[in-house]
Amino acid sequence: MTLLDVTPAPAPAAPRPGLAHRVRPFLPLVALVVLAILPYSTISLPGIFEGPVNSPGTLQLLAICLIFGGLAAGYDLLFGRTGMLSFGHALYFAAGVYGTDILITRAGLPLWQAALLTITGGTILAALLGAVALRTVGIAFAMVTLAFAQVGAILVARDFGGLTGGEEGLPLDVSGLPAGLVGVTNTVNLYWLALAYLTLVVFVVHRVSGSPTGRVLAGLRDDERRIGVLGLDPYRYKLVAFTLAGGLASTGGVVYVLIVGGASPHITSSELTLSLLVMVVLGGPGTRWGPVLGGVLYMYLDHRLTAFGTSDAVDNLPAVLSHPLSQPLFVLGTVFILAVYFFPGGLTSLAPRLTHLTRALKPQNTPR
Amino acid sequence: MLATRGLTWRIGEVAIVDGVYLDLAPGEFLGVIGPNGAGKTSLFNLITGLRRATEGRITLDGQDIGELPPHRRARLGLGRTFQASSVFGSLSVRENVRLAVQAHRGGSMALWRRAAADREVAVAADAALDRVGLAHRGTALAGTLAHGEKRKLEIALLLAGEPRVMLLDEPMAGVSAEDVPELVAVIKSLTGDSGRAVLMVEHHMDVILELADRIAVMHHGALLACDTPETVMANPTVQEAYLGESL
Amino acid sequence: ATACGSPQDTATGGGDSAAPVKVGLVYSQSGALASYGKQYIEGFKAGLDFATKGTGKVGDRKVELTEVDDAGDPAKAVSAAKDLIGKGTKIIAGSTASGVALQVAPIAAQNKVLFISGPAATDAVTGANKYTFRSGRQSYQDVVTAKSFIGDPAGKKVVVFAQDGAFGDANEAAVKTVIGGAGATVSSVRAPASATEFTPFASQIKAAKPDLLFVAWAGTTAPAMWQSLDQQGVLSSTTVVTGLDIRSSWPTFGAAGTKISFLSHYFDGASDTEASKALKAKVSTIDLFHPDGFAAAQMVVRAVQEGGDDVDKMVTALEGWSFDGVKGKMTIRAADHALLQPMFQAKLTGSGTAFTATAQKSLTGAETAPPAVAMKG
Amino acid sequence: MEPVLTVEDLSVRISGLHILQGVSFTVAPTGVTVLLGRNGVGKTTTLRAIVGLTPPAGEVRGTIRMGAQSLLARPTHRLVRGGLGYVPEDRCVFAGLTVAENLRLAERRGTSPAYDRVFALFPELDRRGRQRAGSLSGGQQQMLAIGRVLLNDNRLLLVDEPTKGLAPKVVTEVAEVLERVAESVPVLLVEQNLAVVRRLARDAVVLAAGRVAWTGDARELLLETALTKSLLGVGTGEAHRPAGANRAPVAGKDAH
Amino acid sequence: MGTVILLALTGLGLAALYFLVASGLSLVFGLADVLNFAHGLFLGVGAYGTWWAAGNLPGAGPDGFGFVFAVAFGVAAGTLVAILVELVLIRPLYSRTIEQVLVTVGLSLAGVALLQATWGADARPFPRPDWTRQVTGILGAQVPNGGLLLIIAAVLVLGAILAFLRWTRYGLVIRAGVENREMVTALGIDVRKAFTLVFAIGGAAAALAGALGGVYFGTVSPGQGSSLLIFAFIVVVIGGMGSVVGSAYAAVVVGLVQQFVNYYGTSGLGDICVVGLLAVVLLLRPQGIAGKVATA
Ligand SMILES: Nc1ncnc2c1ncn2[C@@H]1O[C@H](COP(=O)(O)OP(=O)(O)OP(=O)(O)O)[C@@H](O)[C@H]1O
Ligand SMILES: Nc1ncnc2c1ncn2[C@@H]1O[C@H](COP(=O)(O)OP(=O)(O)OP(=O)(O)O)[C@@H](O)[C@H]1O
Ligand SMILES: [Mg+2]
Ligand SMILES: [Mg+2]
Repeated sequence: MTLLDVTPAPAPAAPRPGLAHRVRPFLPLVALVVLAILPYSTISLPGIFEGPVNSPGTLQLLAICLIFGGLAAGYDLLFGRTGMLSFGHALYFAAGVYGTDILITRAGLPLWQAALLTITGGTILAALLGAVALRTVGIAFAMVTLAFAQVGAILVARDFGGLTGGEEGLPLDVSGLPAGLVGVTNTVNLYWLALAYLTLVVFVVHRVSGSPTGRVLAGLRDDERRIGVLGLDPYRYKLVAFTLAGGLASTGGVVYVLIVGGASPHITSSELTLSLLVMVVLGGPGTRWGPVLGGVLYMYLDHRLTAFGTSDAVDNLPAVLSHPLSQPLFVLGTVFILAVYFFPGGLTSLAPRLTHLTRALKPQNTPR
Repeated sequence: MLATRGLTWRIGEVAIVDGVYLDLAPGEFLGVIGPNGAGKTSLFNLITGLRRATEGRITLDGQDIGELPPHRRARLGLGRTFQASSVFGSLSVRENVRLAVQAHRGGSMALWRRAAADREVAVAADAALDRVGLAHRGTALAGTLAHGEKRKLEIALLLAGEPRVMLLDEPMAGVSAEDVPELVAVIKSLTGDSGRAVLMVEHHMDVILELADRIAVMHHGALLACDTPETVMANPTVQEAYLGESL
Repeated sequence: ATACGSPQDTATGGGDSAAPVKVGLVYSQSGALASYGKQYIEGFKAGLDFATKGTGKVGDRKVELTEVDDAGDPAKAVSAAKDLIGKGTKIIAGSTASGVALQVAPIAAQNKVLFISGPAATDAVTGANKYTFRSGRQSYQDVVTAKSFIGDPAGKKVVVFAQDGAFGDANEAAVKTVIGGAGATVSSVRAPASATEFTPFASQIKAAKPDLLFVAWAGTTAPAMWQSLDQQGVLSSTTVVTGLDIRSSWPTFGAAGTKISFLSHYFDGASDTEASKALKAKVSTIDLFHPDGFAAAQMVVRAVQEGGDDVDKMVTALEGWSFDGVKGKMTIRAADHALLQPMFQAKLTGSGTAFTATAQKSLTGAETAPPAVAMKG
Repeated sequence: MEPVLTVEDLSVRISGLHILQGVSFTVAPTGVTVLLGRNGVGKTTTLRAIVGLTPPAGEVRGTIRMGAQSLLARPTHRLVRGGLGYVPEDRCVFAGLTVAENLRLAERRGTSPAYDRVFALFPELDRRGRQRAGSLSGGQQQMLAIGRVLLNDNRLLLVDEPTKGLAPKVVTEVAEVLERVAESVPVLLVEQNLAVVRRLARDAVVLAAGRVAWTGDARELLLETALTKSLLGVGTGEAHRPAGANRAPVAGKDAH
Repeated sequence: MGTVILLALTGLGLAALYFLVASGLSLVFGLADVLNFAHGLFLGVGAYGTWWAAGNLPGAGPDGFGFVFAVAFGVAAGTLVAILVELVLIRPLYSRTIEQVLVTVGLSLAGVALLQATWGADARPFPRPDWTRQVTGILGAQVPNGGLLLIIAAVLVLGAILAFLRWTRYGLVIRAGVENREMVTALGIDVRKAFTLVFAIGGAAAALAGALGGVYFGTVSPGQGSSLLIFAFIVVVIGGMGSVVGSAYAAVVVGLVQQFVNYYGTSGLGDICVVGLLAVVLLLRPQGIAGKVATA
């Protein structure tokens, strides 16, 4: 199945020495600092956000975007870096969301205990299901993971013992939570939490893919048989990647449930995994920043398009246009299709192409 | 060292590999020849575990390895190349070899250490690249190499694993005439030292004759003969079944 | 404006007596429940007009509506609610889907703003917290209405046919308390919400030979379900009761339509009140969820009139308040904010695609009152 | 005699790499023209450019003409239907189809397929008609790949390393086949086996580092030990000398 | 006895529906190598096409020949959309498999939203002949006619597709093109036509499933396609990708398991069993029931 031939974006060209080169490693740090102090700014970006950057609505939106940036980066560990196409990643995220919610709301555990138990549980779940699913490869693997996730979705919908709230979802009982995480005025703390999660995931994924194990994962992506003949057990390495990604996803779930204040069955659907795939591809699989960018952008559009769809500008168009445009999913789907066409290799592949362009436009003063 | 006892692989009723008894002594170089479709690659697949034999046993140093998965066999010192090059296309040439070195060093599961910082691995990898003459291509993506270069990289990957038994499946296929002697020398240098045994399938008779201590001839999955090159070449059945009239 | 500020800034609601009253409406404009949402907002606007006598103002203050689409997704609704609250909105109404209502309600309590849930029928909204009210009916009221179809339930056999999940659970539980509590034996047949083939369930029900079959079903598979019940002869062998959904779904009952006894929240012509006339003048044909929006607007106006900008005062003003809504006399029970309201029995007549509903009987708010629950938060 | 194929100033770039840099040569209307050169000089790339199979990331410049007709920018299937047969380097048989189906697929519309010709050359293909091509051995697959092209009449055949991985006996057979084929159709052949080259080739084109290093009579090339040595890095003798003894003087292999 | 027969026959009706969706999916998926998430859209177009035609097209209607005509219109519409999708969206991306899948994901989002924008989110009553609402008594079981109609259609479609693949040159081209598109071109064949054809067939089968599914369910709604799609995927995978016969077997197994377990077990167990079945089949036989054994 050629579906798994993920061609990674070409390795970045050998960096040119100079100032830009020396500054580059620090850029992520700069970005982190900027994001961290963003809530202190009252700049309004009309059209981009509803209110000033530090308004709760904007921070909430940003927090959700950051969470999904992190989720996409974690998913990329499977998809972009190891070449495993999982259709069931939403399950581990949902395990994090529902696990935390149930432990806090139904069992009354304090947050830190609930979080710890959930992350451990989510990781173990990923390890167990991964151990079974990884006995298959390629599309079969995709389908087994999809099936497991589907069972998760059915269980949540079945609402055994009234634990999950079925299709109505389960609002989080905030009475036992630290005060700093409750209430609209504290949205900024949730934002920082989301930022911390994103940073964690990016850092982990970066370290892992640069580690000896990461090298094996990259090898697996290209030729699994070869890895076996070299004396490495492909199964073990894939399981490590799968478990790690699952653990990262359930951690994301813990943060997400705090931000949204509840669990709803949307997040168990295979559509969520599909959106993760969309995010990764939108950004650029196998790259450091691509999946993050893709996740942030996707979630941003997903939330903002509902506002766009009901805006006057759209309503005033003739019906043939305004009806479809008022369907957020229509706009999102269309944007996505266009993105696949116009940024193959993802958003991150735009950067080298842009430098290419600027270099081509610059007059050549040094004859070669 | 490596021995097969009545190794057989059937698909349906057809025996692709048919009761092969082979013995490979330490330090020995055994060439395998035979017409296309004789079952040479299939034999390699059975020995390395990519396929499970339907009958017969495979032992390495007396230990039965017939039930082990490929990577366990590799860890016991069994290395091979593929008839159709199979390298890690999206990694650079150097990373390819480093991966092989790393695998040989015990398959680290480290998630947090920086792989690039491992000097020993890097040195060993560069040495392997040097030996096959690919050092200058270190940064190229393996997927973009020309065919011949991939063959060399295959051998470098094998070298990196320092196997005790090497199975080479047509290493010269598609290698330009100029590079053949070079590769022959590389392969030769692998065998002399440390009692390493080699099993090599090759259609270039001159290469086989130059390297092999003994030659095994396969035909229709069975071992037709296994003897010194002179005896084998003189064998009329072999002449007829394999060599045909010379150009 | 400066470019620096505190990360915990929120706009303050204008204390100015002439400043407009901000009301946030978070409901489904897109997604699966978009048509419920549409009825809700039409009803709301008509209700606002009615309650402010066409001025759109409470006292001197204009009511300024901000509509936000939640697409039926609680996460989006929560974001929208936080955004509105951050901008100083003190009143939020809407919530087409139960999941949305349940997750927005705590936000309202945490931030002390008034939340008036809309069509969401889940019982759990009642008594959710001090700041949460509802402007529609709840599942329990449906079931009480269903009970009225069998006279004395003692010794009767009742079967609940419902989907898996919270909606089905709630209905099953309600039937057990309401009808089972009155002496009937209640059993249930449950089907997965995703099922598309209902023949096995239909024959299970047939085999059970109930005196009353209560069907709680929502979603696009309903017509297939009805057809199976009809084909297996369930509809002709027993009394079958279910809730009457929005008008556009009526034709999908097909031949089954005339064989079912309906309990109804509302349909055009169920009542003849001042409010219903005012509503009908605006929307021509009243549908299931118009009254919910209408009542929400009436409650908003009342809250602002009595409470000004003080949310606690708004709550006090609403608790125990009775008013004349589209359905008739509505009362907000102080203890748990349940909205006591009339319910209806209905029959469909006609065939094919042209059904008309006629009221058989109407039950008062007191008759259908759900048991009071303790306020949870 | 008018050449059947003219390649002028052919340049191919693949994702930034300049793989061919102004290659010009012609293919005579009869006999075998052999394209020689070491691994990676761009022989395969040249053939693929002619038949229009440069990868999507690639860029082709220059002229390729068959007679008076330009081949550039025409879709591959048109070129092939117009009589350009191509046997790829990696055989590319359809693993999931049977041998017979592989052959049937190669029939071109409007011409009658010459099954007798193919089966006479490769009786194995007739016998194994119902076997799936993926389970054929390497050599059998090569026969199938050649057989597929020989099913039709061609104006020009492009054949990339047909003897790679074949047993000596089969190499001889393939060489004989090509020799016979070349009596009626001109062939542009890429080949590493000098014995085959010596037997077949009339003209030779030698590539080095993406450029043409030598063109002329093949026999002349093979007779001139010095020439072969400098261009291909080997003497014409059969035996291989010990490695390192004959490192090639051809420079600039890795210039790009 | 009556119950068992009823369950078996309705289970087969469900199986037939799954098969109609899965057959096109399997073809496109196994042969053109595109995991087509937009397949549900073709189904929706078929259903809405039929619905629209019966109400608006002169000559078409809910009964007799008019109904056949309406279904034909729906199938034609589905086929046309499939062809357009292939030509406009998929074709420019050949050899970029991942992107193709992604485009179909985008299309499935946008397409369903478009149907919803045009005809609303609510279910519409589906026009159909009266006899499809009736039941036929078979050995004491009251079997819905709509289900029987589905079974007949599925058998016909199965036969037609198999004949096409086995006996036509295009069938051969399609099978070869899957493996190596470039090489098919190098044999002088315009492989793009073949893939368009695959989409057309898939689209037609899906649209037929949509139309007959509408008859069976009695309604049409925008999300109908996507909810069937997940079971169709399961069927395709259990059956082995690209194997139409495998899909048929798998559909029967899935339909029957679902029906019987839902009756005799507790609700929801049927779905879980089907999913469990998928996992078991894949673990034991990753290539599916009738899938080809991958060659090394
Ligand atoms: N798709 C590609 N992307 C980048 N580089 C490529 C690609 N294909 C070929 N090359 C490069 O082009 C050069 C020429 O390759 P080509 O396959 O034409 O060589 P060749 O002469 O046929 O070699 P061989 O004798 O080994 O088959 C090589 O250096 C190779 O790395
Ligand atoms: N999976 C399979 N199914 C059916 N037949 C197979 C399979 N694998 C190999 N064969 C058959 O087994 C025989 C031996 O194949 P093998 O690849 O081992 O030959 P070989 O000796 O390596 O030939 P070559 O020198 O041409 O590479 C061939 O006839 C081939 O068709
Ligand atoms: Mg072989
Ligand atoms: Mg080549």
